[in-house]
Amino acid sequence: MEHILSLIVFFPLVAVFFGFIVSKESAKTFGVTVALVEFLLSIVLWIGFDKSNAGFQFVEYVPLISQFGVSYYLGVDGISLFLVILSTFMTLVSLISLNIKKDIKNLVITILFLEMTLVGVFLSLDMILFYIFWELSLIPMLYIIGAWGSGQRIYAAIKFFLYTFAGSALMLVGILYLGYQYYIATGTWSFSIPDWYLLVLPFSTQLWLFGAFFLAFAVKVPMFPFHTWLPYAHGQAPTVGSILLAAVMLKMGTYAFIRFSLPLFPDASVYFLYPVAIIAIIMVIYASMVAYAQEDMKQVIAYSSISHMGIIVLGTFAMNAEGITGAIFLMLSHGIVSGALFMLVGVIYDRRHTKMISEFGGLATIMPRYAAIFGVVMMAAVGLPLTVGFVGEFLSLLGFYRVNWFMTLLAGTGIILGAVYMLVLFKRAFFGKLVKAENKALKDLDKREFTALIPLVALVVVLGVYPKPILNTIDISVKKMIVLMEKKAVLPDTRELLLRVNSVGGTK
Amino acid sequence: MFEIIAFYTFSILVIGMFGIVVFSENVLYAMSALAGGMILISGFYFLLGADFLGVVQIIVYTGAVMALYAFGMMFFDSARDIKENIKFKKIIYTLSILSAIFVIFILMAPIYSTRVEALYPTIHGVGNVQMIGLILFTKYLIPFEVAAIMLLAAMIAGIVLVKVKIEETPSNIEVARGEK
Amino acid sequence: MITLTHYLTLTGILFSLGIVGVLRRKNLLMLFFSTEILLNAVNIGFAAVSKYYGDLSGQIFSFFIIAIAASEVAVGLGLLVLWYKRSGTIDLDSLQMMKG
Amino acid sequence: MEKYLYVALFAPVVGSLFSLLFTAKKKNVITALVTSALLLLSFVSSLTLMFAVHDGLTLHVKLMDWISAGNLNIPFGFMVDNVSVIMMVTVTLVSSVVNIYSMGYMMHDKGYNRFFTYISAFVFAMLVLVMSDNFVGLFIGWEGVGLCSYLLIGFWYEKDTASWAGNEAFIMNRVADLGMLMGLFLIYWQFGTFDYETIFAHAGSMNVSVVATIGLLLFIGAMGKSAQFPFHTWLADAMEGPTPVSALIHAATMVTAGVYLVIRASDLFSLIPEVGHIIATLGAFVAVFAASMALVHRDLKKIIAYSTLSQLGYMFVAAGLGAYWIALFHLMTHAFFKSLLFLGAGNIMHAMDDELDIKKMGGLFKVMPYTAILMAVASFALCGVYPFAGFFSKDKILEAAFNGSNFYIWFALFIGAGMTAFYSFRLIMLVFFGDKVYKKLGFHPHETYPFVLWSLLPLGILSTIAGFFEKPFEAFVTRVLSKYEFSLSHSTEVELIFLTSAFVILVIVATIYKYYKGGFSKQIETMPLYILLKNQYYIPKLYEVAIFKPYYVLSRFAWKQIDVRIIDFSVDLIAKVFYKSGQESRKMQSGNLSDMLRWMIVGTVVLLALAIFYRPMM
Repeated sequence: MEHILSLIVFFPLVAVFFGFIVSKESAKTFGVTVALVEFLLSIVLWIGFDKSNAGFQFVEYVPLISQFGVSYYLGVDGISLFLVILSTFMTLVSLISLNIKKDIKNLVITILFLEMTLVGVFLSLDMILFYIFWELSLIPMLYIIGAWGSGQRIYAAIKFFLYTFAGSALMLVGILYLGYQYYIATGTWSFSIPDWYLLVLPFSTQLWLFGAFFLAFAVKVPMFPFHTWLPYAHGQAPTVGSILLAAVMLKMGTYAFIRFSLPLFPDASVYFLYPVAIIAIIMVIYASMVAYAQEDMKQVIAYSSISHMGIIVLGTFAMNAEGITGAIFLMLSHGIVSGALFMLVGVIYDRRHTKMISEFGGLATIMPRYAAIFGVVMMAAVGLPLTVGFVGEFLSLLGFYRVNWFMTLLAGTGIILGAVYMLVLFKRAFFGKLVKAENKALKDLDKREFTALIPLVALVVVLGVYPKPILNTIDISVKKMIVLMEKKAVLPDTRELLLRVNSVGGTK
Repeated sequence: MFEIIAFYTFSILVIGMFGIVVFSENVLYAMSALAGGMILISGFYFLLGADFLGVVQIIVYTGAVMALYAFGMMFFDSARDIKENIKFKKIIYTLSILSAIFVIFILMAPIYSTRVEALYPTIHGVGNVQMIGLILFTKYLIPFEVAAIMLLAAMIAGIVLVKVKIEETPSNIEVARGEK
Repeated sequence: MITLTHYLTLTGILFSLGIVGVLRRKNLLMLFFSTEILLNAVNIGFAAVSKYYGDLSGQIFSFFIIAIAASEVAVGLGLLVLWYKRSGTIDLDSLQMMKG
Repeated sequence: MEKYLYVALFAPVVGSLFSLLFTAKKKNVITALVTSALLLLSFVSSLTLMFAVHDGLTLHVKLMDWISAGNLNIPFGFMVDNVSVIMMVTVTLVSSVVNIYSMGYMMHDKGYNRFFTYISAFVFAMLVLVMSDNFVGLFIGWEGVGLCSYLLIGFWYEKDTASWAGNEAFIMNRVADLGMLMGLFLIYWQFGTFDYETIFAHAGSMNVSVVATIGLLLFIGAMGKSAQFPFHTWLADAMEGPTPVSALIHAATMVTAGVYLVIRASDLFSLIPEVGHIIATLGAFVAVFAASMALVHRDLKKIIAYSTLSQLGYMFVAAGLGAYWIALFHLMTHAFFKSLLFLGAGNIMHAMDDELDIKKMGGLFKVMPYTAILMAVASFALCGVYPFAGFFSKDKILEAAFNGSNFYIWFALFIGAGMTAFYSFRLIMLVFFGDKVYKKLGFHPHETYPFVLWSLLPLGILSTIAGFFEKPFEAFVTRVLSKYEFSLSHSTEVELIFLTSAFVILVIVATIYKYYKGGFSKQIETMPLYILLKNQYYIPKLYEVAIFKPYYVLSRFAWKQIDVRIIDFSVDLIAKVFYKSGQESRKMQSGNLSDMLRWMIVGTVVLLALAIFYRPMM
């Protein structure tokens, strides 16, 4: 168990090299096997994880460039643990669902490489290492969209790449500056996050650094108005790309908010609380409206992702354990749900080679199983209690209520508007009479699709009914982080707000 | 007094000569003016006490370089007037003058701001050629050798470039032209 | 009294003359002439600084520059001959192959 | 006793999962039998629990923790007390009857197995709603019944109107649920828990305005679920679902959840009589408003739906005025007679090949006498004629209104009672008596299966006699709920009862007489008031024009104009600027040496200028 984190990060990379030798026919089997092993490794990590320990565990530290404090530093805590498991799980599921024939070997290799970078992002405790993984993750996704996409794939791929890349360029400056600040404060260089956590920064510095990091994360999330790359990327990406993009890659942004922005710049985070919350609310409402107007199924889900990410951001900036824990849980649940939804759209796209809603109608008659699974996942997307979607949404909104009730009300309209676009989509695609001749011969789900979808549906229900083990583990780390924020805050206002939102009772 | 007269005379002459080089439309005039200018420049070197440099200037430029140009000119058969269509005259002059001013400014800036310590001070009583020899064969020995190799390489390159082509038959030249 | 400033002014005038040549000349041979002017202008500057500061490095540099000018002429003329044989002209406007 | 609780709660879910296995298969009677048996089992357990509760038991179980984060801890906790057990018994009883009834009604439907899955799932959700011991548990059931309602309204999904109505119901409920969620959030941040007992115990020490806000927000949720104005339109449209569903969900159980919420949180609401007053006023308004729409409607089910709305208004009046036990009592009796009415309507539809227009029926008494009798019983109960169940519960509500000196509320209810009498017997007369219009239209009605009629019998009996349990019921539930003290003198009480009964009976007789004589002339249909009522006060149209369409237009605008034209355009613009500048600067690379030299000099000049004039701020 000592080097399990390195194992988890680099196992897919090692597998990638073997992947070049594997024959074309067995490429998918190879990919699934590797992803399965990787998933089991992450489960082993969970089993070995000490649930009562809020700090970083399984820490591995090897100095790389010691005079500048750059090191190979991995660790996992309650916040990142489940995101790692989500990454490995969604990779596994997306590989199972894979049915692209073209260049399958290269695709599998690309996906495994992507898995390495995603896991690396969540496990890195060194900022330089984090940045490397963060940027590396763009490359496989660029290939997936650009090489296996449809329509304007090159445009979409380049847009995706440049957009996110430009966003993170400023972050690099921020990282270097923060490293320099650390050097000034302590006399030694360090880029390790636990070291940085101890660094108390003056308010003005925090503001600038928050801004620099914010842009990178906001593009990744994606926050309004930096979201336009997402519909294109999803629109052109193959199913597997969309699944990984929506389920895991978007979470990198919100994870980074929780991991960096809040504990490193507590005062700036509180200072920018309302602007960020307003953006989040715009995301929720605006994206829901745009989703409602879409004609393409996949775009509906793409915009719904933006809407849900808005609630995650809101929960994050609730600054209390309820909200942040809820936001992290919502990341997991949105990963599962959006992954499942994209997979479901992929199912119908494989059969009809179109995603336009108007091309369908009455599918419930011909594909009842498909409709049932779609229905369950849709209900989770809408946030019905006892599905996985409810827990996170409820906690996020609950948490933010303490900050501002009116904004919560506005963001809460998301649950109405979410129901509107999802139900209308469901009605138009599945209900009504089966009119189109092309649809009459459609086959219901086959074995491959079932194996990929059943675990997701099972998780939707199981985690909806019994989220407690996950919530507890997250919660303990989140509480520790909030205590840290409170300690580090330099302004009395910040401390006051943190105290207020983290306590129950009293009048408004 | 003599120095002042000599300086101004040389200056006016050199500027005049180079003016002809730059503005003349006849290659022959230009080349002759260039040769003249080169010799006159050596006058500055003598004025400045750089005897060795003056000698080298005359030998190398007027002797070797100008001879090469003369041969080249004969080769190109460009004794006739050259028609050049020159655009953007204003830009050219502005740019030139600006750059010249800036260069001078830069050159002067360190001199007037801080005193420069002489690395290889001239020693009174020792001749200029002697001093140069001393420095060239001690401190600058390697650059000197490298310069020698460079000259050798340039010589070989010049020979190779021109010679091979001369051996070509006129028809080959025609073909080569056609290819372009 | 002739000071360093005089020399440097002269250098500047010659240098700008050289640049004018470089900029306005279209005939390659003339262009070479202009570059010679540039080099010589700088040489004077070096020699002058060398004299007024009693440092021989300037002269040494001038010396090397003369060496470089010589090799440049040798190689440059060789190439020029080559080009002339190819295209029949040494006009600058005929050299457009590097168009981006 | 805990095992009874678990049996009562989980028997339906077992049934639902069992028939879920068959949903994709052909019709299978086993699903119906198994689910019916399990629902009956649940009913029996509930009944057992009721007797146990009667003997003084209050069950409180905690299944497991559900959500815990920060200071929050929400368990799956269930509670059986005097109030919830009444609901349990009512729900399981009606649902058992409906389930058995549906075996006949859904006999030839291809979604047979699916139907029973949904019904059992609904019962489970409803039981979670009533048995939960905390607000979030209630919210689970709340959303769960909403989901089942959505699925069952849109049960015949091939019909566009059905799936539309399902969506409308779900979304409208969601709007109200947002209010309720806000209420829940406020509760949490004030009390630090969602547990009923803790909250009610501490509510008294809270700031009244906070409690009032909580009350109002919770009531918004209740308005959605109980289809109170302005959320009422979904209930009429929900009649697109199969009739047993209308009987179970949209009459007897789910729509009363809002009333149940107010009763459940009576300890909160009794602290804030002003909010209670608002509730009562709105209830009185809806009682008349909905009844007025029922007066002219020709759709058999919609008439009953509006009648349900109106009766829900009555319940809210009682709940708002603090007469919680009366509200609960009316809720229970209403569940019996309204489901009976709906199921009778189902029989008629079955007989008339799903025809709903009551003007196309008439004289059906001869063909289906048993249905006619049952529906007449239900109508009498609905109108509140002695000795039927409605008399006891409804008159108590009027009394309570009078008692609190809310005379305008009383008057509204009084008028509402008259309207109820009119539309009920208009329906009875048009359907069962008069000309046999159906014969001209070529229908061949027939009485339904005997077992279906037998299954309705318990409801018929209860509609008749339930009223006589008034006193024991009061004693039973007021152990938990606060008592309601009548300050009226006995004589006033008697006078009131007499007045209302006389009025109602008068209206009934007049209606019967009028329709016996051939009914109203066609001319009445051109009256503005008639048209207004017929179009449901143009409210659905208003929603369509003012909300649905603008929302769609706005959404299209947001996508096509804002997203594509502004945001994406400006992003692409940035890219284009770079691209264009690259294209333009390519021209510099003309390949001409003089040009290059010129640029070189420009660069040199710029750099030199920088070197000279730029002074770094160090």
